[in-house]
Amino acid sequence: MENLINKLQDMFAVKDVQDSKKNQILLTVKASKVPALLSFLKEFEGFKVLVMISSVDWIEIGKFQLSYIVNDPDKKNDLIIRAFISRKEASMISIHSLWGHASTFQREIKEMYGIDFPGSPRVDEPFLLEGWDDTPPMRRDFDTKKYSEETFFPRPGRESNDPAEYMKKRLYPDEK
Amino acid sequence: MKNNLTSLLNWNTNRSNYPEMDADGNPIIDLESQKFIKVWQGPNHPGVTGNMSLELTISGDEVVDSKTHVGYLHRGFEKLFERRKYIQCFPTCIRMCVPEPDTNEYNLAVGTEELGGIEVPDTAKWLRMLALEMARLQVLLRMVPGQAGTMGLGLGSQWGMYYRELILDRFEELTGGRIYHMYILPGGVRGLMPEGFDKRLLGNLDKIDGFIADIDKLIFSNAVFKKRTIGTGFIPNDWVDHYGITGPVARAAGYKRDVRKDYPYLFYDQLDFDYNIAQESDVFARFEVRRQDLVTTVDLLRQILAKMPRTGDIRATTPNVLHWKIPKGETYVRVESSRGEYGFYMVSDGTEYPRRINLRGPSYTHAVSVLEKLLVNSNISDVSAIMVSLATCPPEIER
Amino acid sequence: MTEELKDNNIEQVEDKFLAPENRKHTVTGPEGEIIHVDPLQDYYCNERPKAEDPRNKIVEKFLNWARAESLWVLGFGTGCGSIEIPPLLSPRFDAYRFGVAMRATPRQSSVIIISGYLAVKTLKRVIRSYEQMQNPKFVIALGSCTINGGMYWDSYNTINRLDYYLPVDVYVAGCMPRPEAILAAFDKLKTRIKEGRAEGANEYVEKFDWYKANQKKVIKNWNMPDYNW
Amino acid sequence: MDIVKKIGFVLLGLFIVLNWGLLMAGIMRKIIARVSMRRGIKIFQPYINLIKNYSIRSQLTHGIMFYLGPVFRLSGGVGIFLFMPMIYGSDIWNNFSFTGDLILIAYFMFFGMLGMALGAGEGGHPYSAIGISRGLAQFTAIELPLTLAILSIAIQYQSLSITEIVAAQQGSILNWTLFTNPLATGAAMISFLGAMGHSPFNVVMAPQENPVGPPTEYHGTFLGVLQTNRAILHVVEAVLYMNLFFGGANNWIELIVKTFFIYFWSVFVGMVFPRFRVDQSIPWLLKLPVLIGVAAIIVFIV
Repeated sequence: MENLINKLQDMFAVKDVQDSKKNQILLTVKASKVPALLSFLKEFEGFKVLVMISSVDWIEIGKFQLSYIVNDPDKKNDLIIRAFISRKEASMISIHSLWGHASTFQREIKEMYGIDFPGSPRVDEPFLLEGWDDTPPMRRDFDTKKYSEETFFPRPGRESNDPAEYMKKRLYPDEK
Repeated sequence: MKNNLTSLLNWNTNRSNYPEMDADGNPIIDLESQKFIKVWQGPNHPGVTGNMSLELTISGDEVVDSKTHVGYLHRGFEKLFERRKYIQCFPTCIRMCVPEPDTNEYNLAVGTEELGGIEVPDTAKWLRMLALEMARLQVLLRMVPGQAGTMGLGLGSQWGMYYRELILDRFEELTGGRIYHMYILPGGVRGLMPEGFDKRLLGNLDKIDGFIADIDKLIFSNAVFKKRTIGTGFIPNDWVDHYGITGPVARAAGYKRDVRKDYPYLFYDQLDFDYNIAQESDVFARFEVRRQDLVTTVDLLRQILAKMPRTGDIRATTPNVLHWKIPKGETYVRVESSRGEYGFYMVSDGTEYPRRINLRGPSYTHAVSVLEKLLVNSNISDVSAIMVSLATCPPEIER
Repeated sequence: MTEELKDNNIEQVEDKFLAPENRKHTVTGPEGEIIHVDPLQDYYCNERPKAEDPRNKIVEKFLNWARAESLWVLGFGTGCGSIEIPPLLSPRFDAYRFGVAMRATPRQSSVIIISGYLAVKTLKRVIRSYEQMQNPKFVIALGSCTINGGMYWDSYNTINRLDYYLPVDVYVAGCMPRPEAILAAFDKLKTRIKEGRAEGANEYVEKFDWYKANQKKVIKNWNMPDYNW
Repeated sequence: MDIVKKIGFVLLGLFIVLNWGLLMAGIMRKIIARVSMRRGIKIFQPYINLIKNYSIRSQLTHGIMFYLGPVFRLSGGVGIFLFMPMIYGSDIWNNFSFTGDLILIAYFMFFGMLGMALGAGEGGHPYSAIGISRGLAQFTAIELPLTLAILSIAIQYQSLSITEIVAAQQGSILNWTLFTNPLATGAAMISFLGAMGHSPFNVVMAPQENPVGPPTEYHGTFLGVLQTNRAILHVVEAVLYMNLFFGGANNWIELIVKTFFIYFWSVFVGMVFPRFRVDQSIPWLLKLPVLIGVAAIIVFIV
């Protein structure tokens, strides 16, 4: 593993390398280098399996994080590759040609975060939602509670009582 | 001339080049030409597992193009987690995969422990293993005879449901819940085994042995079942890595993929079991692998009951769960569910709310990208058999 | 002609989710005649539903007994509650004893079980299935999520109260309700039918506009005919 | 006056057959339930289902053929009944049986299916069209062994009249066609599996493979008519087999016992087999059962 990390540091300038646990390494790389890094790992280093593509919204710094988890089924190692892209006009290079199921992940991320993957198959078709015209729902600035209350006729619930005050009111109404 | 004659007599011709493909590999389908019909299977169709739909273009009885449509069960779990503290995530997260909820709680608990730096006591680990294996057993009891149920042999499923109820009874005894257990929490488990539990569980396992012998006779040696399944839904070897296929489906293709052996968690390295492998990679092979898994699971439960301590600490001390700030970090945790590798990618930003919990279920690849490819050139009657053989579980795709 | 074109344009601007083939358009016939096509109109059922009043009392009582003793359930698992439907029909609980059977098609079924939360995408299919069922028809709603949203009360994609979209006969609380609870719900439904109170289909017709308004508020992509009985 | 009496008895016979069909369906469902460790439905459940279906308030029809489909189907079932001698030796229970009734009945067995095809086609549901095309294709293959068996019997007894065939089997249990012509019986009993709509030949109505097939769109009274026909058809087809192969019946009790066991044969096989696909069932039916049927003919020609 260390050998590999050194190689990656030379070739792709990966930084921020951490051991998250045994056999699992986190690293950060520039977004433009992700496809090259992934195809290198796939072809030459035995990381044959793409476990998942995930995305995290760091609204505080105005960036989206894209995480590519790849797995080496023979040596049983995991790499979590992180890339940061700007939140405005978010777009990322598609890797659908490397793995067959990558396009599904990308389709979901496009729908949920609004990150575009130009060229990925069926990326513009809705995946989970139907007729969605609001902010992409997984963005941090989308308030699901507010949306639900405005749209779905919330049923008025019980009045919630603070138990301490309620007991006081019931048992010692005179006390101040 | 001779060629024409032989093709006339042979009704199992190779149809894989039909219909013609364009340059990008997409089939050329002209619905106006009246050669093709478009039919929808699902969401309201008994042959589709769960709430999902398949848009099939058929020509005669043959599927020439298929598209999966998911999202009928989308609840936005990953958004809801942003508004919930870690402990509040538990009741929500188990609903992500309904047939086998325990893997969800286990993943979330382990991820939280890894990020928060908590060590779990040994007894709790054994009890977690017990719960996970029981969960696997109850799923397999439904799924193995269910494969024959997709072809009209419902008798096995009825029997299987009876034995599944026995395991659900044991779950009720252990955890208080029938489907949703909420047994595995960060730091340990909720309770010890009740008195006499292991005796009753062992009794049930003996009965299940008898059930396995019964379905061997009913389904495995059934000529029509073999005729329907052998050679149906073949997955080529090179798809396994290219599509990230895991679990029994990969094992049926001859790949040794089992999270319990590859990345031993809990005390699986102390138990004696092996990869269950088949080579043929068709519906029958997957069914056979699952049946082997059923035998293995029964065996593992016996081993666990023999080895596990009956008393001891079951819960590590954690900070107050409502004010527990998990340190910043990222991790990917995985567990072997009955359908394959089941993983959580967890990102914590140092507050008491998770930043992101992303689920990667086996159905995500099996039922979307693989199923679409696999159905092409299959018979429309085999669609549900193939779908069940991939162990499709729509809620984990959509979350 | 310009009038009509304008109308069509307005329609298209309003329904931005409507698939292109489902929009109103005109087709030129083989002899040059112009045919207006509205794909979302079901030509067999292009009139508003009518309430079907019960017949005379004694006959209706007998028929209601038959309806109650033979409940054909639409096999549509809409949510997690559908995990408890197979056990319901298996040796331990055996709902067949009570005249419950599963049917695969909405035309033949009289009961629809909404098993748990409804995502917006499913709600659309449920409405369509419900409308295709024939009067009298009954709705059983399982789980807290159909009552007030339950666990998903703040989710952006699940509805909170089912009775705003369909007339519900029996609610079953819990997450998830045990099979015993579902059997009890069938029992309750039978009592309701025998007493002649389960007139959900007629209620749906009477408050049709209100139901449609609620449904259209949630389902922005209204890609189906307004009536399909 | 005679003809009025005759019609009265025919209607009474139809009533008995309908009731026995419904009861038999209930009993069979009960047996199936017991095998799968359940208690099962009430025996009178088919009656309740029938009443319920006739009491559905709203119906919609997709056109005239859709409306006529169940009517054709019912006339297929009733047609077989009309020309079928029910009880041997009884003047009143042999209905309108005549010398060539066997051919007419073989035609009526296909007739309902064709009517159903027209109706299901007009229903407009793609799965009904798929189901009915599967059904017709498979039913042709199912009819073939039966036709060969009937031919074999006709050659054996030198007659196309059911009454004469039954008469030839009287006397001893060893005179039954089952023992005198086992090959024809074998071919016909395999064909019976398909005719009854149980596994392994029920892909037409399979819920998993295509939801309920041809009757997908039928509801209410239409479905009630189809169910009525089903009850009648199951009994009269069993009666046909009873007459041809199992010595006929001398009274109603014998008829009930024999039809029960003949029908039970299809349930028994259906219980333990999954279903064939159409492209598997047709080649299968065209191989072994047809060969048996041809052998049955050759034996009697030579």
